[in-house]
Amino acid sequence: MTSEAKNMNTVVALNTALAEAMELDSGVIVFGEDVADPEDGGVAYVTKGLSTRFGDARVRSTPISEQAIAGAAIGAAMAGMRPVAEIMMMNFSTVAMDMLFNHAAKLRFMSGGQTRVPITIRMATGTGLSTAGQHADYLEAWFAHAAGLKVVTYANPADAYGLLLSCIFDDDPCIFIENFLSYGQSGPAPVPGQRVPIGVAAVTRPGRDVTVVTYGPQVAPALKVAEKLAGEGVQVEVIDLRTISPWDKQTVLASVARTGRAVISHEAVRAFGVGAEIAATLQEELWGTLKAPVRRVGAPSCPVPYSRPLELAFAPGEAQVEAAIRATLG
Amino acid sequence: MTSEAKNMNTVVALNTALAEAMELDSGVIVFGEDVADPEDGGVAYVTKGLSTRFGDARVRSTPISEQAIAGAAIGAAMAGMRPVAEIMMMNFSTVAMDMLFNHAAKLRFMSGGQTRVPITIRMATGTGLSTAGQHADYLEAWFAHAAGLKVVTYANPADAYGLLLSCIFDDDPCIFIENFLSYGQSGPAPVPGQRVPIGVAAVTRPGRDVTVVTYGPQVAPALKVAEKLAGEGVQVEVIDLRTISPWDKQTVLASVARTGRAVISHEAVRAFGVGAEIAATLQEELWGTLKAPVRRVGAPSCPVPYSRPLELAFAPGEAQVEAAIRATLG
Amino acid sequence: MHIDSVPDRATLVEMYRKMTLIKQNDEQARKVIMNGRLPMIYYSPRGQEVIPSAVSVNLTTDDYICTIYRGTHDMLAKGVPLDELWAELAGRATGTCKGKGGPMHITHPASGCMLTTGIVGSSMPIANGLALASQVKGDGRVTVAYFGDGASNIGAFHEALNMAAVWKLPVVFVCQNNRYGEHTRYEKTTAARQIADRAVGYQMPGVRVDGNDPLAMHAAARTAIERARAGEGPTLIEAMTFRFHGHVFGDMDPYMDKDEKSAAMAADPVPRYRAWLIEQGHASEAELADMERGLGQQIAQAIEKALAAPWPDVSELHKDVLAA
Amino acid sequence: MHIDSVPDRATLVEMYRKMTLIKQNDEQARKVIMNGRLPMIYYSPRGQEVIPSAVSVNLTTDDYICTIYRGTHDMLAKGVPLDELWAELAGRATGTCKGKGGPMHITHPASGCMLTTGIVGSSMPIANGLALASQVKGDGRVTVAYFGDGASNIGAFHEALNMAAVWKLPVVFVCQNNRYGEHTRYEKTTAARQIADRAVGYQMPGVRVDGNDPLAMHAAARTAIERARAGEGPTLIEAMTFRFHGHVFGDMDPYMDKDEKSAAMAADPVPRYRAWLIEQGHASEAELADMERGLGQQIAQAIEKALAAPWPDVSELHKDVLAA
Ligand SMILES: Cc1ncc(C[n+]2csc(CCOP(=O)(O)OP(=O)(O)O)c2C)c(N)n1
Ligand SMILES: Cc1ncc(C[n+]2csc(CCOP(=O)(O)OP(=O)(O)O)c2C)c(N)n1
Ligand SMILES: [Mg+2]
Ligand SMILES: [Mg+2]
Repeated sequence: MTSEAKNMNTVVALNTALAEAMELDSGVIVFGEDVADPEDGGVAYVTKGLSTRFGDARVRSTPISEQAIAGAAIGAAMAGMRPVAEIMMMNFSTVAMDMLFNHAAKLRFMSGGQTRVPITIRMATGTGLSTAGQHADYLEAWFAHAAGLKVVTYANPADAYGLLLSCIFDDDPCIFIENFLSYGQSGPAPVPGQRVPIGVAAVTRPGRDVTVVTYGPQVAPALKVAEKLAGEGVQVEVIDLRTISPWDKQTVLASVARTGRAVISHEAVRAFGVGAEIAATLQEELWGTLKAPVRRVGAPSCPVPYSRPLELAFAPGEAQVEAAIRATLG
Repeated sequence: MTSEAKNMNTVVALNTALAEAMELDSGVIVFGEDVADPEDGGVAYVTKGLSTRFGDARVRSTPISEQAIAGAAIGAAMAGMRPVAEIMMMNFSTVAMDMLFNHAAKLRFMSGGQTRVPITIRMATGTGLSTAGQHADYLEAWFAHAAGLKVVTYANPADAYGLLLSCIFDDDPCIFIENFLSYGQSGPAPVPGQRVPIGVAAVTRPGRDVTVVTYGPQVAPALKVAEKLAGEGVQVEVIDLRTISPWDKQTVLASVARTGRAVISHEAVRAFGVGAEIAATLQEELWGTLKAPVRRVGAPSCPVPYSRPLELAFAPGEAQVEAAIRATLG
Repeated sequence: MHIDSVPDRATLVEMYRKMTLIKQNDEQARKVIMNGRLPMIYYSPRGQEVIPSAVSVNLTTDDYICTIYRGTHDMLAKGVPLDELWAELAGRATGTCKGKGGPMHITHPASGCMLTTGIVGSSMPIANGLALASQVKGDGRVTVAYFGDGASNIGAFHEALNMAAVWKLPVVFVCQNNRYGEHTRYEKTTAARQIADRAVGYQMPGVRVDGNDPLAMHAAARTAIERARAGEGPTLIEAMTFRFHGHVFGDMDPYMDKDEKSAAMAADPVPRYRAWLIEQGHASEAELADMERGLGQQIAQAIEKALAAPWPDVSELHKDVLAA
Repeated sequence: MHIDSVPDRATLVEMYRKMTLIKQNDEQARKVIMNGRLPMIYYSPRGQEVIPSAVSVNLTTDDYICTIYRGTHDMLAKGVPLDELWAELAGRATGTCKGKGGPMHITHPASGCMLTTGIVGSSMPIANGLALASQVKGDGRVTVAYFGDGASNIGAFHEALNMAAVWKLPVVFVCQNNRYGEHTRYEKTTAARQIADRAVGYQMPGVRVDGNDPLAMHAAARTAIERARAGEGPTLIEAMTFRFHGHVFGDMDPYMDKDEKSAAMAADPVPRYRAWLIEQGHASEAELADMERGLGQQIAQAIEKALAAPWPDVSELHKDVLAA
């Protein structure tokens, strides 16, 4: 079993979570474009082997029809199943946005709790592959603004595994955000069956001087910067949010209450991004405790560019996080 | 001419702006569901008379096909026209979100400036009519997070007229947000031809103690509260943003720099809303100047409810704004 | 008329009961709005009574339907109870959805009414999901997706019908062609000669039927539902009918052809069917009059109960958003 | 083959020139990626050369096209210049889009290439808009929307074709059926007997044609384009072809039927057409060899120029987002 290996890459971790979920509950079904084995188990192989193992009824390659994919997941969930639907890339979720926003997020409330939509919608995104303007956007802020949805992402294979399992068995619609570059990245293998709770952040590195709140692909650069600044005697606490909505206010507030300084970092466009909500909350709840304004790191207000130097300048990284940290240290 | 009347309601103001724009520029075309006169000039009569006056070629009722409506606007704009497309209600814009986000917002950038998309997408929304969960959401935060779009709304008929004209003749894609309840509301008639610039907020009421930053249907309650508090000697400055993106930082920062206190109010869900961006910006840029944490007023994190008492409790109003102001006054 | 397919007496009378329930419910609904007792956004199904009545007698309680804002006829025909329905219309805590959904989002799983959507076209992709669950579980259920003529021009229609056909889902797509999408005549925005023709693009049966003819509608529905239940896949039914009133209450429909409208109303399918039932000896005048009186009283009582029912507590805003 | 519709010699040779340009461009593109000189995301159009070549000889420079990520064949056939194209593929400041759009978003209005989209199905609604502008202005232009077989299952296809038909827009929908959508065989996800059948749902002509037969493709395109230009409305052309390589560069296509693929490659339409041209006396071996050599050199030079061209300045991030 791959899951017993010392190390595991993210594709295997996600694939293992899906297989275990399908093993545990016959209500778990998986569908999306190219996900079945005759179609090579998905463009990133996250679903490889599932259709062979669990059959064509439970694992289906779909037409290129994101509205129908999302609708099929919603309806099946209302009938008691736990569908895991793949909408390949986050930008394509805009095609299914009516289904996700007007329906998945709201049916529980609008029905007075009579119907529930326990779906997991997997979607990948992120810069770094020169896929340019329509394949790399981070839209987590949109989903977080939509009451009724949970928004989850990971920064290592073990969390990818544990969070995906939690989303699948969660009774609410979960937007599970994968990072395309992360697929090939390896890390300590998850403990089989060990789920990571939704709504709980991880203090990835403790520190007393400043708190960096981040998630997904921005966790690694934050840790690198923390390491570097440690050399200067600056102790940076790095919090991996893991769940973007509902976010772990308690952990974040406790940390910033101690450090008095905060930087929020994400790959999404900075303006009107998730960082704004966290910064606004911190200044309101920790008024008087903050030693410096909360800084936000995010992409500039432009579409994702193609040209390599532009793409590198677009996505925030160590330099931006370090600059923001130094700014808070004044 | 209605436009010379002392008072004018919003429907007439918008209708007048459309007619004048079509008169000025043959490239201005109008389409959307039911907008032509055989279809009664639109469900709210905003486009009434236009097809009769300017012909069926330039004013068209469309199939119920928001993706095709948005796409037709985008393509026609790329070919040099200035389409004004109606997507009746803001919630329906989710059906056309790929066209608006992946295309309208990005084509100028992705083409290196070779193509431009001077479209105006009109959409109405807002609580107050008991239309419940799928007809009253405010999604301006989504559009503001999308680089390449301009997001505009109004709080009185004259601004509705002047801003709509500016959007139509602006060279970028503009999301023009109308409030359903505002249609019947009257106010001083606009000065014919007088456009209201995009990106410029209005200080609707000057005051020295606290600044309320708001827009659309939240301006009126803010003014009422300001009036009330004036009786207690508290001078509230009310800023009507008018353009949500790009927002008028200069005016807002100047005001809050003076008052040292700020409340941001909108009907959209508070979490991850526009208020977060403004609050985050204020605490960062006015650190040391702020006398109290920036407070945010917005809807709770739930879908828009149907039942009257719930709908009334959902949409923020005078009570919430007053409470927030008092909180900042400590 | 398909003599071979004439249903038994009980079924024939049950169809009439449903039609009458819908018709009277609509009449009382428009009255309570008109006289100001219950202001609400209301999309009258008057004139379209036959369609869901003929469909529903071919369904079990367990079968699912997904309907739209103009859906009280579909709901009542499927068995959504009057008391909870009216309490929901009135926004009361005793409503199907605790007053949180309202007219456009009535939901009542106990009677198989799984979804009422206010978004044109969205009943179809979700109906597919319900049917997909039935197919995977093998529970034998059939799902009916109701939608209008205008909805046949939106992308969701296309995606849903294609997927349903590819997967042979046990779903029936019932397009209620009432000739108008809001203020727009359907021919003006629909390029198909008839909406049923679009089934060709999905290799599924596509039938246009007189949706105001109870027997024809019953036969078409039965065939499609049996086909779905047998695992042979979806059917597109275009049921021709006519919207007696404006799009939404308050719309005085100046855009409608007056002669066509009055002709359609003169051919009201409900009294027409009533006369046929009596003339054919399927029911007696007295029996039907009795039924009508009874239904009228049930509706009136449901309305009174609803208007006297408690409002939901404001704390409901924070409930049912996420799983507790 | 439609003898009546055989184009003149110049046209026949021009079609071959375009096909050869596309074929050689693809071969050199895969080489520069393979040898690591230019890593990029690349969707090979190899095998689909005939379609845009036969379409484009029926278009003027002013006519518009909207294409997709798999679109270098469509772009080159329409006249996008090699130098700017390659500079864009290389992400350089001298590219069509200053390096900001890249392979999936090549745009070159000067040659009528108005849009390249990376979103399946989205070329169609936008093509309608270009055609709408032409209709309103009466500029006589025709717009061609290119898309794939898989795109015929997405909602935008349905909405766009219906609107184009309702408004009789001067647009031609060219579906390049290369048998696969990414890794998925099109029959597996497409319920239509043939995609052309879907035209029935819009009462527009729907023709399936051998997209690898230059004369048949030319005739079908000419008819549709003339129809559009005459104001008679849109046409759906399903051009049957075959994708010689994996979906995207690097995809080793284990999911493809090897025999079918090698058979298709053995029937390579480009050399086949070349032989026909010579055999029919439309061109001489020497003439074509000359042309091929010339094109190969132009492509090679464009690549070298592109790789030597300057990168865009980082300040470009803040330009072209909004009007200056
Ligand atoms: C996606 C979307 N677009 C537009 C609307 C506004 N709208 C509500 S009902 C309606 C007409 C629908 O017509 P049809 O499908 O024929 O159904 P009917 O109302 O006639 O029963 C429209 C355009 C909507 N609710 N959803
Ligand atoms: C809306 C959307 N969904 C999914 C994708 C991912 N995707 C890119 S190409 C492709 C296959 C398209 O197949 P087809 O339309 O036949 O065109 P082809 O690539 O064969 O030319 C898919 C699914 C996308 N780009 N956009
Ligand atoms: Mg209708
Ligand atoms: Mg294909």
